[in-house]
Amino acid sequence: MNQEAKAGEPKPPVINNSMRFRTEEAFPVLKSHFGDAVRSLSDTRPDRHILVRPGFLPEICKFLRDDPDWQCNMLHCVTGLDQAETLAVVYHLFSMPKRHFVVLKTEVLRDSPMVPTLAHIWPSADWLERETFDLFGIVFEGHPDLRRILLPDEWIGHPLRKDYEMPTHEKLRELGL
Amino acid sequence: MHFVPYLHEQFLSAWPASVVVLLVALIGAGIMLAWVALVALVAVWAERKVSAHMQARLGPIYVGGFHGWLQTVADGLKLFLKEDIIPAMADKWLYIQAPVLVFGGAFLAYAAIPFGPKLVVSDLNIGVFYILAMSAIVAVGIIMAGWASHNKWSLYGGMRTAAQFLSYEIPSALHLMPVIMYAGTLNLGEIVRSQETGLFGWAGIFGWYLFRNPFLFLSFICYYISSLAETNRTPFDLPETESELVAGYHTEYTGIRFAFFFMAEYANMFVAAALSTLLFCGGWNGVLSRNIQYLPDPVVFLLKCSAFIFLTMWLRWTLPRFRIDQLMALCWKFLIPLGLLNIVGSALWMYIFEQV
Amino acid sequence: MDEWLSSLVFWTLAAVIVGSALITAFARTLVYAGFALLFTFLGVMGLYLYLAADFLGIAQLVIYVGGILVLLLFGVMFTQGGGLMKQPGRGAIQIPSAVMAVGMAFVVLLHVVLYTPWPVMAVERAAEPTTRTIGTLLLTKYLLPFEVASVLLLMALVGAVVLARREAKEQK
Amino acid sequence: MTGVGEEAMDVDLKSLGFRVEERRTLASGSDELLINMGPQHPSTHGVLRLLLRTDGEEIQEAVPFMGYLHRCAEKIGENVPYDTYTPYTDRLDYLSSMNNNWAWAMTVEKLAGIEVPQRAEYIRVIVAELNRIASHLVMVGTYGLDLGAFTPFLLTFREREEILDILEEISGGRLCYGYIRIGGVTDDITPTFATKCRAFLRQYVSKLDAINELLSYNRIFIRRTANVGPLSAEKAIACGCTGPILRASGVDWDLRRDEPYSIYDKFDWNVCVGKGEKGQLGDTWDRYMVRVREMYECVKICEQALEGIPEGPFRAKVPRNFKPPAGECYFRAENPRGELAFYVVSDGSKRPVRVKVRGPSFCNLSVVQELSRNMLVSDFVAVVGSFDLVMGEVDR
Repeated sequence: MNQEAKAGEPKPPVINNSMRFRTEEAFPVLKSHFGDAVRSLSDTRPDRHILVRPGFLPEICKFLRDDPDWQCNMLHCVTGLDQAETLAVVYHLFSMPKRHFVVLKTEVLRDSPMVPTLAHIWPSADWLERETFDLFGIVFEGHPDLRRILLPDEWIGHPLRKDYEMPTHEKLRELGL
Repeated sequence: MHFVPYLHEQFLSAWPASVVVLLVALIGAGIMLAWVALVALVAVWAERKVSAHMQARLGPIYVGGFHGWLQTVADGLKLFLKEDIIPAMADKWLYIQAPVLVFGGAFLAYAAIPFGPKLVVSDLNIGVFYILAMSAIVAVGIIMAGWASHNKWSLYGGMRTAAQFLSYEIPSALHLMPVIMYAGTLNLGEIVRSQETGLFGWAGIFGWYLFRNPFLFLSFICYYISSLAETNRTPFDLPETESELVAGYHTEYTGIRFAFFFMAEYANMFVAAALSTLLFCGGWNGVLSRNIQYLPDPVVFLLKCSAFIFLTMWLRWTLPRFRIDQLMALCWKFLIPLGLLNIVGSALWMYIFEQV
Repeated sequence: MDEWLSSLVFWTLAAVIVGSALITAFARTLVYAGFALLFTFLGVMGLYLYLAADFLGIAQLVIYVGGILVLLLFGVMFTQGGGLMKQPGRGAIQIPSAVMAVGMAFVVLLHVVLYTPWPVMAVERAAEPTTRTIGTLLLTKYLLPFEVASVLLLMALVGAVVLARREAKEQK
Repeated sequence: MTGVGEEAMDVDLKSLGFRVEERRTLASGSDELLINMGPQHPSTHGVLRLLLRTDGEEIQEAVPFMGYLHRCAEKIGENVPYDTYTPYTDRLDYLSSMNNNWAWAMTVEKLAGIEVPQRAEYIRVIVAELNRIASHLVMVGTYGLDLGAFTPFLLTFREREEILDILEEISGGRLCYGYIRIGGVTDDITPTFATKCRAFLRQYVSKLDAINELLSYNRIFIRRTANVGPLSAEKAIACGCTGPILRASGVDWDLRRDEPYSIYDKFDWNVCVGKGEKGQLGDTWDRYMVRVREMYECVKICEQALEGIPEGPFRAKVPRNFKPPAGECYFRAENPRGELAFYVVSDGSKRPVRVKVRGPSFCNLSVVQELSRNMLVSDFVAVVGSFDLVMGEVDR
């Protein structure tokens, strides 16, 4: 990319968008490989994401990591998202050799938010998933060490859910926090 | 020691001799205590100024007017007035005893240091050995402090002290051996006197053991390194590494007890500097022959000590610190073999060149 | 020097030695025992100095306090954190055997004290250095014992190194 | 009285996060020691708490505990308008506020498609690189402090003060600036800014050389850091390490060159990569030295940017009641400690639905547990120091 930039062609008007997202290109590939497990490609902008079924997430991720066309060797970010009726987990997969991002999203029910872990695929998932568990209450199945990471172990509730209510001081004192 | 009978006969003949002895001993101890405190105060202030100027800043500047010379006194007063905390889980008796032992060991060493030809509290025949022995008490005190605090970091500090002290006692004694061989005595005053003239009768700086032969020069450097380690100064300040062990063995100490540790550190620094001066750098002998020495002997001695203390501070504010295994490797693989070599080398040199 | 002053020195030292030795023997924790030993050694050093054996006194301090005691405390802290010592039960068999052992030792010591011709010599000058005498004796009259002792120590040292090496190898 | 090490026997190590469960029988027959390093330990640089399991001086394993500085940065993000969130980003990695502001501004600009005037871009580059120098200076100084060298600490802080003076002149703040706003910067640079910057940069390189001489190439320092805690490139990538940590492991990767946001493609500078000169690749010396070398490069970038500041507006027109279109956006920027990324979801209203801060220190810290195995306490201090953690960013 550096060479391209140096070649001297004027930059497109919207600057600050040098990150290469190849989510659109990834979608048909994943669809053909995993069929129904890959649900849809969102039309959000500026970034799009692929909605996948939670059960197939590890397989899809393993494919994206190991396939020579994708080589997503870094899990850049894992985050939760409260979408009112469902909770979602968003994964930003990055490939250092190919220099592209693929964004995956998976949705789970509020009541039983269970997503398989990716900690065995990328070690960086370990802490990022712990954080998502801590703040959203999404349980990552098979995670080696799913404990709260930012909040105290005795904390009740998951604060980044939209329906979370801040406990009053009296309540906190009761809990000894 | 001749002073006491003299005093007794001339002035206090009415009193029994034992009372006079006790009286003199008490007064001497009092003077020494004041001296130790003074050394610590001045050294702490100097350390702060030296470090400040090395770090492109000014250091204490307000208290007392000229360059904040009263700063240490103010800090000392603050420490006296601070709350004295004994941790609940600490071993109270040992906790209280430790600073006393550490300071006591450092203080006792002063008894044998001659500040001039006659200016010594107790002119011991085995002065060198005595001073080395007193540092053992300091080490036990530090271990005691580390244990009694009931803090794991302090315990680490104590254990490091034990390992470090045990190791570095050997090279520091070994590297003093060539000097003792030359002087033929353990009396510090005698050792200084034997440095008045050197090879071919050259006086002044050539009489100093430092320049007598290459082995002694090497010995001096090694001794200086091990004295740094014995007084827990950077780069060997492992028992109190603030970045690893919080503050090592004195983590839990506050107020006056902490002040004792602090004073002991600077007192020890002076003792180490004094030993370097007395044994290797001619003590109170100036750089020229004694016949043309204009400064009083104690002043020459203290000037040399100050130079060594400055060197110690300079090193502290320049070097990072060693790791414990590197410290041990330096001692056992480098300093101790060199010490043995220096003893043999010096003996051969004496035999061949000086026909002793 | 007055008679009473020297007796005062002697009895003070004796009290320190015996007192701290008792603490060493009866302390409930190993660390206390170790630290009490320090005062025993200091007292013994005082006795040596009092007998004008200055070199011996200081050597006592350097070796026993600087070396052995520090090592001892080091070991105590490394193992079990110097916690409570396991006190053996005072069974019926132990008391008579203890009394027997102590009694025998006492008899032997008493015999030695009473029947040894102690060479008593008044010290003329207190400032007489003993180092030269000791050094000369070590290199002449007692050369063989001195060398035997050093060879023994060397063997102990090598043995310790070998043992420590083996342990380190086994760990890996 | 109980021994200091006794309680180690009674706790469930697994529940504390230790990976190695089997308790080793020690050679001396004694127990392992559980020690808390932090949250008030001098060398954890803030409120990181590390629980160490040690055999004498040797650490078996160290488990980090965070959250002592958790200030709900993400929750606050959901409750304040976009432009109001800028001051909160200051407090993430409080040693590099400019870079945080910038990353946030660029994220929102990407989301809303705002074009930033060229003058603002130049100013942003200059202040961000100055802030990067200031941040690295803190690391270099405190790292010396970790290893017992006190003097470099004050020398670097002296230089940092100069930078803070310059930044104060244009932004009014000395730690938290809030200077880079959505669409540009708060205020234009002052007339004396450029000359002050040049004067500083001119003398700065020689000061840096002096620090190198005093610390970086000191033999004790090298012996303390070389071959200590090497991190392989594969592990660094897999664990999500970024920034100097990644580069020190030999990965030639810098967003400013490889994904040149803003105007970084206009400058001529080099990416500093660890080469394992003094020991293994990716050891603590490399991690330290990458930062020192980056400071030289920052000076180059700053000097070029100062030459090229164009005239023009310093801020794009952003409506007072700013509402970006609905959508989601992920953007990352190369901060002094690694890649700071923001993930923003917008529903078209004044406030974001979700703000996720992907702090570089958080991911970098996750390697520490792996690295801590069978390491001396002193070495561990060196390793933790070399990661240059800012807890504000880890705990958010």
